[in-house]
Amino acid sequence: MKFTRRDLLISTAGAAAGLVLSPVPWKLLSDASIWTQNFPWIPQPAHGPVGTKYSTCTLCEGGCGIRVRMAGKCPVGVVGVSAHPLTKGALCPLAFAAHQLNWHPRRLREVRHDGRAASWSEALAAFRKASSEGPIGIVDGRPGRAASSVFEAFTQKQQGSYQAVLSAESQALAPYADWSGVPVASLGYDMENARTVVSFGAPLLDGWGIPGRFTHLWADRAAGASDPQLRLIQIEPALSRTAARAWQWVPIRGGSETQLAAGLARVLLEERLVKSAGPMPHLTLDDAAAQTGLSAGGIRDLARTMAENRPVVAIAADGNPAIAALNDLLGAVAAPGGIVRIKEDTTPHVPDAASSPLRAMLLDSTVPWEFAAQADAEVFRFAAWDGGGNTAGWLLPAPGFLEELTDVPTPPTSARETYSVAMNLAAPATEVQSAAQFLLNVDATLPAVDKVIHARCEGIFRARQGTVYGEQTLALSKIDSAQHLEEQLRKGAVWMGDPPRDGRFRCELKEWPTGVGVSPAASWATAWALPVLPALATKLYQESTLRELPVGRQA
Amino acid sequence: MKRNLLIFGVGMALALVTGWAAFPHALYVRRAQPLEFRHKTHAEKSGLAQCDSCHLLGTNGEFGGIAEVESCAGCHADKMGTSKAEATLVDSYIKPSRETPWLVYSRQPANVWFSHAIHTRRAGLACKDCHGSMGESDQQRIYEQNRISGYSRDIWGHSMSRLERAPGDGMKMSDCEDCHHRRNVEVGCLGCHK
Amino acid sequence: MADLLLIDRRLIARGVTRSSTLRFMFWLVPWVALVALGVYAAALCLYYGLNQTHMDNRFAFGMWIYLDLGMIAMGAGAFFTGFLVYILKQEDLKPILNSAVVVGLICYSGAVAVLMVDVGQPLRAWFTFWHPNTHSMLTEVTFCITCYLFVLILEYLPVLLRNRQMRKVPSFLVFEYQLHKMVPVLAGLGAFLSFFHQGSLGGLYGVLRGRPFAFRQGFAIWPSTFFLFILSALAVGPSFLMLVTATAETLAGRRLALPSVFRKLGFISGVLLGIYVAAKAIDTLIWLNVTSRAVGFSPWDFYSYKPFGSALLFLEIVPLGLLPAILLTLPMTNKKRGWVLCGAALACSGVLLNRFILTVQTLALPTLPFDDFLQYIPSWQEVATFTGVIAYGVILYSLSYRYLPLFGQAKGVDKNVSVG
Amino acid sequence: MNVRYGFVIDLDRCTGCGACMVACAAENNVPPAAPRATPRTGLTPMLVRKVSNGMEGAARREAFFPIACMHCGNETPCVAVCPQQAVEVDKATGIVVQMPQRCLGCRYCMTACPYHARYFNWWDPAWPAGMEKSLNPGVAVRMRGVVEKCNMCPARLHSAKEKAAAAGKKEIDPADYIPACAKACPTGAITFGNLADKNDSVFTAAHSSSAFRLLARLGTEPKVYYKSQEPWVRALAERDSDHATEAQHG
Repeated sequence: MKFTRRDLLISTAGAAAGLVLSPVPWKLLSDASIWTQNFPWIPQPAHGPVGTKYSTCTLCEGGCGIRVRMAGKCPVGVVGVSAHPLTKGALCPLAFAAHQLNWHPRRLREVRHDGRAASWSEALAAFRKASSEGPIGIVDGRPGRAASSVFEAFTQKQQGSYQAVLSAESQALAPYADWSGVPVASLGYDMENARTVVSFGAPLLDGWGIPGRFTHLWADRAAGASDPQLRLIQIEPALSRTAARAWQWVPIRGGSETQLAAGLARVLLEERLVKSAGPMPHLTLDDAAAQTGLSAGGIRDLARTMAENRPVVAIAADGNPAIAALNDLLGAVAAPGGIVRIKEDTTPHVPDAASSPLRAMLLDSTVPWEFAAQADAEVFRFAAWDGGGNTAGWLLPAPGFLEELTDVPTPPTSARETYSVAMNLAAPATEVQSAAQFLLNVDATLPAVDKVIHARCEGIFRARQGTVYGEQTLALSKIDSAQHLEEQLRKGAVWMGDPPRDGRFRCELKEWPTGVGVSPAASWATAWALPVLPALATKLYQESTLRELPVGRQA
Repeated sequence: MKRNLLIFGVGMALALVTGWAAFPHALYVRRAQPLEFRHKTHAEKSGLAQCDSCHLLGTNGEFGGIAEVESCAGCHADKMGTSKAEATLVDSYIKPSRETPWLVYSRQPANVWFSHAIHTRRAGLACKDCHGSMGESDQQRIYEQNRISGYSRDIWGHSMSRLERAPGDGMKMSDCEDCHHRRNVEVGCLGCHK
Repeated sequence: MADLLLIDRRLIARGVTRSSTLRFMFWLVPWVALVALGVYAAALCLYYGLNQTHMDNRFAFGMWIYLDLGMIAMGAGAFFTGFLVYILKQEDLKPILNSAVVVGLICYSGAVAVLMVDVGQPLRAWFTFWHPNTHSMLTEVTFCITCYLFVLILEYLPVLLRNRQMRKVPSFLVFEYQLHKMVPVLAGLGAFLSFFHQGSLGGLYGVLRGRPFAFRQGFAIWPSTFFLFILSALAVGPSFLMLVTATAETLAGRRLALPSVFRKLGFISGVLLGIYVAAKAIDTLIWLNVTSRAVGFSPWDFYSYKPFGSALLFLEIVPLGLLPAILLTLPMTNKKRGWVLCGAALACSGVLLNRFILTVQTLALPTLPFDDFLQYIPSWQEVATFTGVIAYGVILYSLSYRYLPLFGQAKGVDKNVSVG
Repeated sequence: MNVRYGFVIDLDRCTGCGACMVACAAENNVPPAAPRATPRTGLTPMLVRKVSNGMEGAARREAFFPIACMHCGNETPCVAVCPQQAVEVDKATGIVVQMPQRCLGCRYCMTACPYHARYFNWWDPAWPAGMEKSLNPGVAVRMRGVVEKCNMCPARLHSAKEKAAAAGKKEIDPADYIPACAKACPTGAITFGNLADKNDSVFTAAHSSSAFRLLARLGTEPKVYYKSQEPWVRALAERDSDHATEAQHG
């Protein structure tokens, strides 16, 4: 019996019929679609239980309370803490994706020297050599931390210089410090008691100061009301987010804030709308009107509105002294609803002195990436993220978000003194060192960050005042030991001091200042010192038209 | 004509044998567990008779799944016997504090949300209602993984036709649905998917 | 090469004359190239995902859905002619029936192929059969298109089996004979399925409550577009068949169908088009005055965006609706081949425009008060896939024409040779 | 108890910061933009849109509309059109649920949605190397070629349910289930709650005189309410035709 071509056809037909009755086509169809539901190239989230930790955000000086979801040693989510006394649960948009930052493609993962890979020991040797040869300058982007004490201790011993780069918010307080001798860190805005807030381009509703503090206040007392409890007047050339939501928007010509302040002062003095008799600005009202692009009547109305709805405070976007002088004239200095002193005992304010030429400079990771170091110094730049176009000789990988133990002192603009601690919750993927740790490797006699934090906790405990906001809200007097306080802070609690018993201070102002303010950067990026943004920020500037990518920042 | 029928039948039979016998064998890849673990021994000798002695349920209801190596170290900090598995456990996992890469028979895909708390506490199901007699097993079965979908064979079940199913053998969506229908529990897509 | 020539010659039916193998191959080259490009573009879309297209979240349907709707409307000639011949016993249309089946098959298979590229997860498309949502117009579309495609393949088989080589296999002859007996049943089934398919394609947009430009009230579960689509497809199906036949005649250089066929098809097309235009006009008036106003949309807002002005609505209804209806039905013009073809072309353009307005303008128009009017320009991948499908149609039709008996042997039909 | 979850969004409180958008994406494992993604091909289940009164100069006013799925409760446009039941209205909660693992990516639901609140995964989801470790374990990552949208943060509902079950309770604690956008809103503009509960604050807010819904006249009963005291915002939203022409945003 021969197997013919015809037989082949028939048996194939039989096989086809058999196949349909077998699981093969159906199971394959099913598995193929299951395969599409679990494409192997798609990342899978971690498996297993998730825990929660409390901490303080360290991305900027704002000191917002955060609740972090942790899968093992990895943060998998960040939200605000509604019990936090300053932020009441608010966070800036970037913080919600901050846990992704440690995996940013621009994350620095190795020591680099002149663009080439190097090692920590080489960096250490180079720094030791430099410090034996001449003075070292240390630049700190966030003064007042435990690490700042380490920096100061080092520079004192080494006869180098310690320099702090102030944020725009701190700069705005500098004129008061210069005129009164109260240091910037001891000054704040008492906006909770103000009836009118006049912002000269400061992005009050967009990341200014402590994100969440003013936005909450505004939302509760101003939003949507035609005759609100709190009047927000935004003076700004463009219709910014803050201007759009303000009670009144005053569009002025770019860079004419100084002239407007002078014009307002002139109206206030001429019409005797203020009690004090401060120095009269030289600028006439008509000139002020011409230079700001407003009408004289408009300036006059604005001045009257300010005078009629007191307490009023003017807020500058930068260190513009004319706006500080305006506050002084309005009686907003050392008064409820104005510029207030938040603590008594601090070393007096000393204006920066010019330092001698430096052999080398160490830039802490908190220093803005754009900071220009002294040209001929050897630069040791700590950074967790590479902003590109690096000019520093040494680029040293610093701990990223939640990867280092650090403390968070009172954020600028706060009306109350605060203190909190951020723990190293996440494990860094590669070897990183903070600048303070690096200095300790150079000189083991320096105080360690955890020791400084311990000492500060003891200091706060000894003062016996203020409140601790943690799992529960506790008056400090109810806490039995410094140890206990430190434990609470390490678990994410925040201590807030009481207002000082004597908050008086005076500004000595002989003549109306004429300094010109720097053009303000009125956006969320003002406080954002990091050169990179979290990956999900693309939702805001690429996948929608809500915002623009801030200049100089990397996606 | 008879001959034609015969040839047709032979072709069909060949396809049926291939489809029902050879195909499942080819579809699944067999993998051994990293360690030899005996539920029975642990239940009988160590007094860990309750499933939740090791498979913990957290305070908020989150299920711990297979115990972390840390809890194994409670007893196995040092080798408790001379077996090869014991040596592997202590040397490869407990000492370096590395999690054991168990192959989980009942592992559901990432898009499934299953709450042990709801099923055991609220519905009062016993572990063996879904997992079968896993806890009494003396030896671990070989783990079979679908080459295409990557799922454990336990999800489809060992019977290709899915006609014979036992608790723990067959954990597809339709199995969940069947049980929910029987108990008149309606949860919608959101009830089980994430 | 010699083999190819031999094969080609052997496949051509005895007694008919077809162009030389070489000439035919030259004719095919550009179309094959287009198909190859289309396959490449489709492969890009399947491999990298639909980011290869210029569709987006607002323009979630693009050129392909337009192609789908347009092709299905044009392919309506297949079921309608079958219906006319087998159910209404219009035997004189029988000579063009095979051609109609091929046109239908091309349109439907092309549409299905493009849909498989258009969906994001083709491997899961079978879920529609396993977990169907019976309320969805798209479920109706999917079931009908799949079943009708199957019917079309069955209808095409007898034509295929009448190829010279196929006829040599005796069992094929038996099969063909059996199949042939089924053809009236298939025609009926096809008419039913296609009827619903055309309708549900119209319903696809008519049910979109969220798109006031497309939303229509209707009868039972079907919006008015359901019926308008059926009517318009019935009307242009024969028109498109005439255009295809006329094109084939030009290319082949001979008459393939009797003038009476053209006259009859033209008249049917014209009458139906007239009914369609009237219905469409009434529907538009109801929509403008009732449906759209009820949901807070001033209808003329829809036409305030250029280039989609109200001129388009006029164009669709009068020059591309009423005019061809008149041209096709008036005895004076119906008798003249030129006028009939002109009318057919206008009618087809009108229905294509209607499908364009429904697919593209609907999505371009804003719905939220702060939406923008949007533009969408297809990517080369979309265009290439589109043209690939068209080229596939040309090839399949050319091959079918060359090797299969597409046109019945009617008296007076010229048998001279030329391209084909 | 009958539960109908919904949002009330006070537009007067919205500063357009975008925290809701980022928090939503982080919670739901929405991938960052593909390099070629644009506002029209992005994935923003919560999207804040800027609108203006159309004026220029000092008279110009702007406001922000956070737009997510409106969870339509009547004739839900997307549910009716999906050919394979990948969308359903959850009976217990009223949440309109999109199941990406069932979806075939035909995008018919996207054409059906008048709010453009549905998004297609045009690209494979991708994170920079290592960043997958920061994904939320409670949410499955979607694959390319499927539609996704706001499902009201089901992972949070799951945790709340599980917590309740562990404590032996039948009902969840409302404080345990707040979607990411509402939780993230720094001004409290977005509030979330049970619209069917007369004692819930969103019930009162949704029934206040300043509350309205977008495209309410389509009759789909959306469960996202907006509030504003500003006349121009209301005129724009309610498509007052006199206002609409001058409020055409640029």
